[in-house]
Formats: sequence, C-alpha cells, structure tokens
Amino acid sequence: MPTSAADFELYRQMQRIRRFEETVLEAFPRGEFYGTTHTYVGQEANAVGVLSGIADGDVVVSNHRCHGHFLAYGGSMDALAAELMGRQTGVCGGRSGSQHIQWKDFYANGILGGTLPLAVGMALSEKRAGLGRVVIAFLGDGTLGEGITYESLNMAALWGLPVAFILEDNRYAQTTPLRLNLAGEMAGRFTAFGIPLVEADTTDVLEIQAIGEKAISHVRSGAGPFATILHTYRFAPHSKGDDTRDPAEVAHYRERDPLPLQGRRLDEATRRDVEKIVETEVEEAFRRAAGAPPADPSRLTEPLSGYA
Amino acid sequence: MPTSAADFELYRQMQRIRRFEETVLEAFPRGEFYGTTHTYVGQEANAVGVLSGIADGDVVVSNHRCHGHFLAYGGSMDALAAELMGRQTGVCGGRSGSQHIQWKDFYANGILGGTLPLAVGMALSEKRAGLGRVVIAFLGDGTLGEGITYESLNMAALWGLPVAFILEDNRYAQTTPLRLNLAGEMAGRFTAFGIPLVEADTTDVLEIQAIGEKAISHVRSGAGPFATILHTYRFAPHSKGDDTRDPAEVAHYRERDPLPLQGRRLDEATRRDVEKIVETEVEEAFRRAAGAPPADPSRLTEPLSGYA
Amino acid sequence: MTTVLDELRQSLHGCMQESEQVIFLGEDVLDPYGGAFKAARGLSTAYPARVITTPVSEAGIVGIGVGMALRGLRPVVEIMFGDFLTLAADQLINHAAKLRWMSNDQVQVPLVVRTPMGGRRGYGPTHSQTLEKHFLGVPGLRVVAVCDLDDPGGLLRSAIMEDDDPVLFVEHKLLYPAAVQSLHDLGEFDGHRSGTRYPVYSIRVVGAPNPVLTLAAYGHMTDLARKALLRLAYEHEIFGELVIFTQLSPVDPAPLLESVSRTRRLLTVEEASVAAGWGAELVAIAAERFGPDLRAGRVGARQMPVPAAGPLEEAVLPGVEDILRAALNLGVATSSR
Amino acid sequence: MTTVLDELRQSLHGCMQESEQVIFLGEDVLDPYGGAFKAARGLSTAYPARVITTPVSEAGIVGIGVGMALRGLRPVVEIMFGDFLTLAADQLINHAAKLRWMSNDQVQVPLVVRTPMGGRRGYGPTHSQTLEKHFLGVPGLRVVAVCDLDDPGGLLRSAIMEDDDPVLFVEHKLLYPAAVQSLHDLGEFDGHRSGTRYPVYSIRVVGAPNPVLTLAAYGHMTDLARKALLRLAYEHEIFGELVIFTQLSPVDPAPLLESVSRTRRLLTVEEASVAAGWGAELVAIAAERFGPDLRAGRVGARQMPVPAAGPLEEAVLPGVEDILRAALNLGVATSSR
Ligand SMILES: Cc1ncc(C[n+]2csc(CCOP(=O)(O)OP(=O)(O)O)c2C)c(N)n1
Ligand SMILES: Cc1ncc(C[n+]2csc(CCOP(=O)(O)OP(=O)(O)O)c2C)c(N)n1
Ligand SMILES: [Mg+2]
Ligand SMILES: [Mg+2]
Repeated sequence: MPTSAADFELYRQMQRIRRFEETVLEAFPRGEFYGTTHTYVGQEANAVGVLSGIADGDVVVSNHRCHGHFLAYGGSMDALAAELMGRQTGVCGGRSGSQHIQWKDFYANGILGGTLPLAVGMALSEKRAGLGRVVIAFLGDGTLGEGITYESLNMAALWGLPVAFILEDNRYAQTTPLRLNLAGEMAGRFTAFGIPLVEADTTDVLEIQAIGEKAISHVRSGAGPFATILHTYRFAPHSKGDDTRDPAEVAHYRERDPLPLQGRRLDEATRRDVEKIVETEVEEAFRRAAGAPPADPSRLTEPLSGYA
Repeated sequence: MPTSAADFELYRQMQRIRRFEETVLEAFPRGEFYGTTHTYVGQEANAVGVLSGIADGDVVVSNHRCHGHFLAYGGSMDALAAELMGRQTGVCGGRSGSQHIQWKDFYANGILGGTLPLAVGMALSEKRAGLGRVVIAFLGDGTLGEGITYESLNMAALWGLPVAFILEDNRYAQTTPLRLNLAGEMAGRFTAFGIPLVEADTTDVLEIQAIGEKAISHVRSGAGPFATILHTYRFAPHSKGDDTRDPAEVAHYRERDPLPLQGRRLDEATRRDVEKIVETEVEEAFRRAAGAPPADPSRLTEPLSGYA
Repeated sequence: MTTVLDELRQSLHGCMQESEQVIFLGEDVLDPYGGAFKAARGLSTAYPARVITTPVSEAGIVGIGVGMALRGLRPVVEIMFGDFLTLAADQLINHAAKLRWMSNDQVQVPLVVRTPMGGRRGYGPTHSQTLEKHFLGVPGLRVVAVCDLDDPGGLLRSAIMEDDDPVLFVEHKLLYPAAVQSLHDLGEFDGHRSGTRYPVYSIRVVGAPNPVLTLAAYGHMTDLARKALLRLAYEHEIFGELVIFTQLSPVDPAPLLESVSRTRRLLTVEEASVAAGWGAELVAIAAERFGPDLRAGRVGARQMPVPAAGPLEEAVLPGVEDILRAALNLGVATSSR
Repeated sequence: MTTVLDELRQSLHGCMQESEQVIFLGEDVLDPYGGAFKAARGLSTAYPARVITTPVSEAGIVGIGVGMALRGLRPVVEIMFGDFLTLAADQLINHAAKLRWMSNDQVQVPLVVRTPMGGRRGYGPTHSQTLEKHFLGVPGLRVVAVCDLDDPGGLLRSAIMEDDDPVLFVEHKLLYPAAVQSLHDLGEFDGHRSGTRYPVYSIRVVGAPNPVLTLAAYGHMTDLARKALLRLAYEHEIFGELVIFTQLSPVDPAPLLESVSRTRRLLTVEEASVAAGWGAELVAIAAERFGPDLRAGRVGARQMPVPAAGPLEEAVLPGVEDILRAALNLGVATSSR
C-alpha cells in the first residue's frame, strides 16, 4: 500500500519536532544555548495530532513546553532555533527565549496556568467576532495545581466559549509524579464545570487527530468549551539534566514511542526520505541560526509606547 | 412535651445571632457603626447546627459574614458589639472591625477564599499535633469563583487533612445569582478532588446538626477532608442597603425561616423566655459597647516585633 | 454639581458608545446595582452585550481582559476593591505588562484595570488600603490615578481609548462623591495643566508670591494638600506650589524637576505609608537631579495596616496636620514678597 | 570552599534538627532532586516527615504556611522562582503580614518564604526578575536578602528560628555557587558588621583614606559593588564605603545615615530597575535627613523586562561599568589623603 499524503505529513511533522528537540538537547551541553529549555520528545503526537485540525486564524495558547506546539502550529523552525540561540532573527528577536514564543496567533508563556485566562479572554473575543475561530489551550498535569486553571474553566464554561483545553498528562510535573500532586480524578476537574471531555491513553497520532477533530468541531460549533485529556510521556528530562525518573519506567514508555508507531504506516523508502528531509531541515535551521547576528541591544525598545 | 435542653439551646443560639444582626442593621443607619458589615440573618441554623458539634481546641475559619459563626463558636457578644462600634473592648481592640475577627481558635478575614489555604495549613498542623483537633472552614457559593479555593481543596485531600468545608450556598454572591457565577455542579467542585460530601437544602437546625456531626466525625476520624453543601438564604441585604433581589423571592424563603421552625419545638412559654433573655443580652451588649471607651490610638503597636 | 463618579460613569458610557471594541467586565456590575461603587450604573442597560458580570475571580478576569486586549478589543476590568489587586498581581506583572515587549512588539495589550483604593470609610484592614505602590515601577505597566480636578472622565477615556498599553487606573473611594473642580474656577487657587494624555497640574494660592516649596500629590491626597497649601499661606506665610500627578508610574520627571528647580524644596504626600512608595521615587528623582540643593520630606500613613475603628484609622492615615508639620519641618523660610 | 548554597542548605538542616516545629515545603523539593536550586538537597532524606513536596500552587502553599505558623509551627516555604511570588502576593500582603497586628497581637506568623531571584542565567522574562521591590514597604512583612558575606546560613536561621513575624527571604541565583566570604578575610577589603539579627556590613578598600562616597547594595549586587569599589579606588582614586543591607524592608535608617553623614554622597545599586525600588527608599531617607548636603544616584536595570538572549540581558541588567559611571557622575572629588 502506498503511503497516504496524510500519513506522510503527520510523520514528517512529528519527526521535525523530534529531531529539533534532540538537537537542542545535544547542543545545550556544548554551550550553544543560553538559559533553559523544556523539550517535547515523546509527546509529539499530541501537538501534531491536535493542531492538524486547526484553521487559519485559530488561536493556540501554549506553555513552557512550547517548541512542539509551535512547530506543529506552523511556526518557522529557523526562527525558533534562532530564538533559542539568542539571535536577532529569532521569533521574538531574542527577547523571549524558549518559553515565551509569540507569533501570529500563537502565544506561549512560562508562568504555569497564567495563560489559561488569556485563552478564555481570546475565546471570548473570537466568539464576539463571530468568524468561527477557536482557541486551543495546552496545559500539563502539573498545571492542575494552579487555582487560575479553575477560574478559567469556570468562566469558559459559564459563557460557553470556543476554547478546547488540551491537557497533556505526561505523569510528572518537573520531578513530581502525579500521585504527589493530584487528589481525586483528573476528569472531574473538567466535569465539575460542566465541560465535556474525551480521555485517551495513546501515542497514536491518528487517534489523537480524531480526538482533536472532535474537540475542535465541538468548540467551533458553538457548543462551548471542550477538554481532552491525553495521557502521554516525555522521554527526555524535564528541562536539561534533571531526570529523576526510574530509567526502567522511561524505557517502558519508550516502547510506545509515537514516531515508530506512525513511521510504520509509511513505506520504508518514504519513511527514510522523510527522515532525510527533516534531518537536513533541522541541520540547516541550526546552522542558519548559528550564523545569524546575535540579538542587538540597540534594537531594544521601551516597554510602553510613551509617557503621555 | 417539655422542651429539651438541646432544643432550647439551639434556639437560644440562633435567636442570639438573629437579634444581634437585626440590631446591627437597625443601628447602622443611625451612624452608630462605622464601615460596613455583612449579616447572617436567615443562615443562623448553619453556624449553630454545625458548630454545636465542635470540641474545645477545634479551629473555626470564617469569612466576611462572620458574626453568626463567631457567636455560635462561643465568642463574646459584648466584644463583638464593641468591635463593630470601634471600641477598645472589641474582640480585636477596634483594629479588625466586622470582617477580621480573631479570638482563640476562631479566624475570619475579608478576602474571599484567602482563608482556605490557612484552614488547610492549620489542619496540617493539627494532624501533626495529633490531639484529634479539626478545622471547620466556612465558605460561600461565590467563593467557588476563587482559584485558591481549588488549590486548598486539592492539598487538603491529597494529604488527608482534618478539615471540614462548610459551603453555605445562599444562592447569591453579593448581588449576583448563582447561575451567573457558577458553571456545572456545585458538588463536583469537591468530588473532583475526591472529597466526600453531604448536600442538603434545609433550614432545620436539627438536620444541619446531624450533617455537621457527620462531617466532624469524618474529619476527626482521620479519614481526610469532608464537605457539606448547605443550601440556604439570607433574608437581609448583602451588607447594608444593597438588596437587588426580588422581594417575592425573599418572602418565599422567609417561609423557611429557621427560627420559627426550631421555635415550634419549644413550648410557648419557654420560647418567650428565650426571646426575652436574648433580647436583654443583646441590648446589654450594645449598651455596654456604646459605653466602652473608643479604640485608643496610643495603644497602636508596630506591626513587626522589631527591626533586628 | 458634577461628581467624580458622575464623570467616570459618563466617560464609561461615552467609550462604550464610541467604540464597539470596548467591553466592560467585573464583579456585580450589572444594573440595577452597577458595581459596588456604582461606576457602572446604567452601563449594562445601555450596552447589555458588552457588560459582563463575572464570578469572584480577580486573577481570572484580569487575565481574560489581557486575552481580549491581545485580540484587538479594549477591555475595561473593574476590581471591586483595590485591596484585591494582590490576587491579580501575576496577571498584571507577568502577563499584561510583559506581553508586548516580550513578543518583540508584535502584539499590544490595551487593557484598563480600574479599581477603588483608600481608606477613611472604616472598611478595615483588607478593604481600605492604598496598594498601588506595589505596582509602581513595573516595566510595561502604566499606573494612573484620578483626582477631582479638571477632567476625570477624560483621563479615563485616555486610558481606555488612546492608550495601547495596560493601565492600572486608581480611583480613591473618597473621590467618588467629590465635586469636580474646574481648573479655571478653583476659587482660592490658580491652576495650570501640562502634559497631554495624563496631565500634570500645578496649583498655587491666588496672588501668592513665588513658591518656596513644592508639594507633590495625587488622587484624594490632592484635596488634603490643597488645604495644607492654604493654611501654609495664611497661617505661616509660606507659599507653596502643589504639583499633582495623574500618571504615577512611570513618573515623568520633567514637571517635578521644573517646580523643584524653582523651590528646591519637595514634600510628597500619599495615603499609603511612605516606605518604598510613590514619594520615595519622587524624592529620589529630585535628589539625583538637584543633589546638594534640595530639602525633601515625605508624608504618608503610619507603617501599619489600616484599622477599622474611626479613631484608629484617623491616627494611622495622614491628615492635613501631618502635611503642615512636615512642611514646617522642611525648614522653609517665610516667602519674601 | 563553602558556597552560599552549602551554607543555606546546612542551615536548613540545622533548623530542622534544632526544632520539630520547623516544616519545609515547596515544589519538587524531595530528594534526590532537592528543589530546582538544590537548597533542600538531603532534607527529605533526613527529615522525611517534615519535608513536603507540594502541587504547583504558589498561593496555596504560602497560605498553608501562614496557617501552620498561626498554629505554632515554623514553616519554611520555598517558591521555586521569585517571579512566581506575584501569585502569592495576596497571601503575603493581605494575610501573612496583617494577621498579627489585625488580631490585636493575639497571634503571630513565624513564616519564612524563601525564593531565588535575579537574572544573568538566560532564563528569560518570567524567570529572571528581581521582584522584591514590589514587596517592600508592606506593614508587617520583613524582606531579607542574603549575600555572600559572613554568615548566610546564620541569616536564614535568624529568619526561621528567631523571627516571629513573616519574612520574605530573597536569594539571588548567582549567589548559590558563590564562595562565602569571611568578614575577616576579605583580601583587598576591610569589613565590619553591625546590627544583630539581620546585620548591616560596611566594606572599605584596605588602607584607604576616609571614604567620600557611600555605595549601598544587597544580594548579588554587593559583588559588583565591591568590584566597582576597587576600580574607583585604583583607577580614579575615589575611595568609597560599601554598606550592605540584609534587611531590605523595613529599612533601618541608622547605618545608612551613619555612613552618609560622613560621605554626603550616596549611590544605591540594585538589579531591578530603579523605578520605585529599594534604592529610591534609601535615597529618600538620606535626602530627608541631609537635605541640602547630599548628592545621590541610583544604579539599576533598564526599565524593561529581562530579555532571554545573552547580549540583551547584559545590556538591560546593571553592571560594574554602570556603577562606575554613576559614581563618577556624582561629581565625587578625588579623595584627599
Ligand atoms: C507558576 C509557575 N510555577 C512553577 C513553575 C516551574 N515549573 C516549570 S514547568 C513545571 C512543571 C509543570 O508540569 P506540567 O504542567 O505537568 O507540564 P510538563 O512540564 O509536565 O509538560 C514547573 C513546576 C512555573 N513555570 N510556573
Ligand atoms: C477576594 C475578594 N473578592 C471580592 C470580595 C467582595 N465581596 C465580598 S462578599 C462577596 C460575595 C461573596 O459571596 P459568597 O461567597 O457567596 O458569600 P455570601 O456573601 O453570599 O455569604 C464579594 C464579591 C472580597 N471580599 N474578596
Ligand atoms: Mg506534566
Ligand atoms: Mg453567597
């Protein structure tokens, strides 16, 4: 059976994220980056599956672990690499670094949960605008600790807003396993507010794509917010060297790696092609970033548009 | 049938609160008070019913609507009247006013929800102390809007702490009816965190007493937090003149006034006696407060115990 | 008589009428209540689709305002008491104030957060504070305070309609019932306005000789400072100039320095305790500029929470007498005619 | 070599050992991780029942600390990055700081909230800030900042074991790996300590003549200020005295005024932008006292968020050169031997 264009594209997107993140992790110890980063290795199927269903003008609200969301959204890999390397050509000219990417209708921030009321406010705007646009808001399991999460869920539901909450449960917040963070049931955190949801424990991008489509069509139809709980796993450390998880556990989840799972749907030659194309793309992105001019202090602007 | 001592006492406690609050509301327009107040008229059965089950050393965490909780806790009516009137003999020497009463193991504050993590922290202390003491934390329906409420519920449940949450749903937050504030179901706000609960729509102090006993014995047994949702109604304005509710609705709920309900369990003569005793007590309390010296600026202390 | 509250309310109506982009949200803001201090009265009746009453979620509603602003609306969020701004501090400091700059100026956040501040109503320690000092000096956040002079409604309109950055708009509770004073009709005072969007006013006693003292104040304190200005003139023959700021942060140094360059004496007046407050910034600006040619003082509350009881509150909050005493302590020589 | 981190960690161990009342809580604080900056490493192994890892709930855990403190424990709450204090602002300002006073001194709140602050790690706008300025001047809240001098562990111990009021304890990230400097062994400097619980240090270049300039700093900035002190001495023959504060709020004016009474020149150095910051308070205190006999200046970051990229961050945060330039701008005459 020949590879379908859809399968090809899903695999390519995931591979782009995977190789981008792996390159970041390799390059960090060599001092090519500055600051910190949180990579998406292992969770690629979530961003790629869900965001394959968005339309132009839809809003994506991301968090500290934003590279995968950004690339799946359609953000420029060159600009992302340049941002991480503090270049003038970075997504935000080097101001934002890894965690605060903003481009078109994509918004990330490093304060856990703080982005969620923004997502609700944007959904309110879009509902008023009536153009059928929706907001996709990603959050992690640990972010269920923040009170603002619940303020946001309540108002999203109360006002019937077009926002899909995508909870990526990778079973840890930094080093803390779910059971030390979360009382009761995850699903209840949404149903308590009357928000319908789908929960899935899968790394299959096709399944996740179907779930994402359900979520997006629900919110786009005007039926109010929707939640998806995607149980997943990250293969790499929380940020850089800080992995305290049992290696056997990591290995166990590695068996469910979303990439080979989707890769098997491509014929062997095509898969190799994809990998080669992506390899070149990632190498080029980092090479171009490395060659780009460093962020230029003379371009710093005042944070307010004027005194008076 | 002769009046039981228990029925007598419950009625007396409710009557004390009722007449205290009515006196406050009468006296306010005459300028005898300063600032603001939130009265408990209509909700008396909750505080009296629930707090009749506490033991010495148990902690009560209250909110802006604290007079009823305070009197039912055993707080001095004289000192409360004096506090409202800004006297040196007030519960907090006139510093706290109506909303921030502190005495023995009773703590109130005017920031909605902000008291709940304090309640959880106190429950954590009490669990460590191992003396079998518990924390009773009151909150209103509107306080389900605050994120900190959920942070508190999560940690109380996660750590199995001896705290009973008493949600008094009087169907309004200030002027805003529940339906404009709350998405989904109230009970879900607790069950999402694995907190068991009892929900009741009653003004019968005996029923509430039974529910309170259940809650307190649950938390005292070490089985972790417990919640009660008491649907109720306030007969007076939110604070002073600010009542925007339909008078017919108020009248409707007045039919379920907890006082006559319990009053009917007393024989007529006893009931009259109670009312007379309470009348005198309340009058005396306000008279003594009026005669007490005003809060004395020379007794103001520094808020920190020293520079170094 | 038009009160400050009337003007603010009319301004809100005007902005809603002027632009569909203006959305008003807050707790208990619907008619007939119209918000705890009634600034929104009539608004939900006139614009039912654009006035939203919210759950009791201060952080959430400020964040929702930020989100709306990012998408091109001009939201106005009312926080019922300024004391609750602490709950929205993260949204103001880490989101609203940073987003524009952090995005390399790709987006903007034209948000206004309005809130009443201040004491002397007996509301006690959590409902009487002057907390704006904790929001000064945040890069990207403008703090504006209304006073009873000139054009309170215009000031609010500037923040809502003309400012593309987030504004924390502070309204002292005692100003609501105060009559708006026209600059051209200040009775015992001459008034002068400078600046444009968020003006600075300067006030002197009519016919007074050159001032020898600069008083700086904002909000409700301008009223106490005016009273002090009169008493200094009549009782002590000390003639001062009162410089009134409407933009508290960032501080525009020019009008301050202009006045102090003439008087070389600066007394700041604020309702919060002076520690690390607005006055400290003004004094520091003046001290940096005029170095060994400045006398400076600050007047504010005692370093305590605001108590509930009347006599305590009065003892803690700064009054006209405190201003007088501090002014006399500055060692001001009687003005020479 | 003992680092500041070592000392803080040992101090935590010491306090836990000293008293059963001490409870430690924060996000990701269990071994083997021991907190994002490792201050708690080993603690949960040694005291498993008294070290609590918490959900990601900054407001909640500070409030829980307040509750525990009210009931007689001595909780220490770690906030992973100081940038997240904004989320706990209400608990600090409206609860922790007020409860003792508001209750008419019936209760007390011996709580310590520890947090790393500051930049130069490239963490970007929400993980590099110096936000303590927004918590200065809160009646009832003490703000303390560690530096690399003398006894960092003792400072923390004072806050935990000896202070019955809430303390916000600030630790600049760059101090963690810094070697602790003994006051008696400062190489090119002589050091002197005054005060007791939260000391003030003063530092001069060994053998220098009487200082003509007071530098005031805290935290990591003391390191940059020391470097500036040396360069001023060697390159410009300007001899200064560096006064280092560990208690930022309330400011104890005495040691500041003592130094400035001799130098009549004050330069404050802080990592945040100076607007309405710590330096403003110091300059204001000095200006109030010395009036027409003071030259003052402030050094701090540019009034911008802290950018992520190295060259931008370096351009925004204050450096030794900035201190030198400001000192020279103060118009300090070469010291006379
Ligand atoms: C308000 C806030 N608190 C704490 C942190 C530090 N922090 C960064 S990521 C993280 C864990 C987040 O866990 P989760 O939400 O599950 O996302 P994940 O990292 O697993 O993708 C923490 C605690 C933060 N960035 N913001
Ligand atoms: C943090 C905070 N936000 C808003 C308020 C203003 N306020 C005081 S009482 C109240 C309504 C509270 O409703 P609910 O929790 O149902 O208690 P009820 O007054 O009905 O007893 C509001 C909004 C407050 N005191 N604190
Ligand atoms: Mg996670
Ligand atoms: Mg209610």
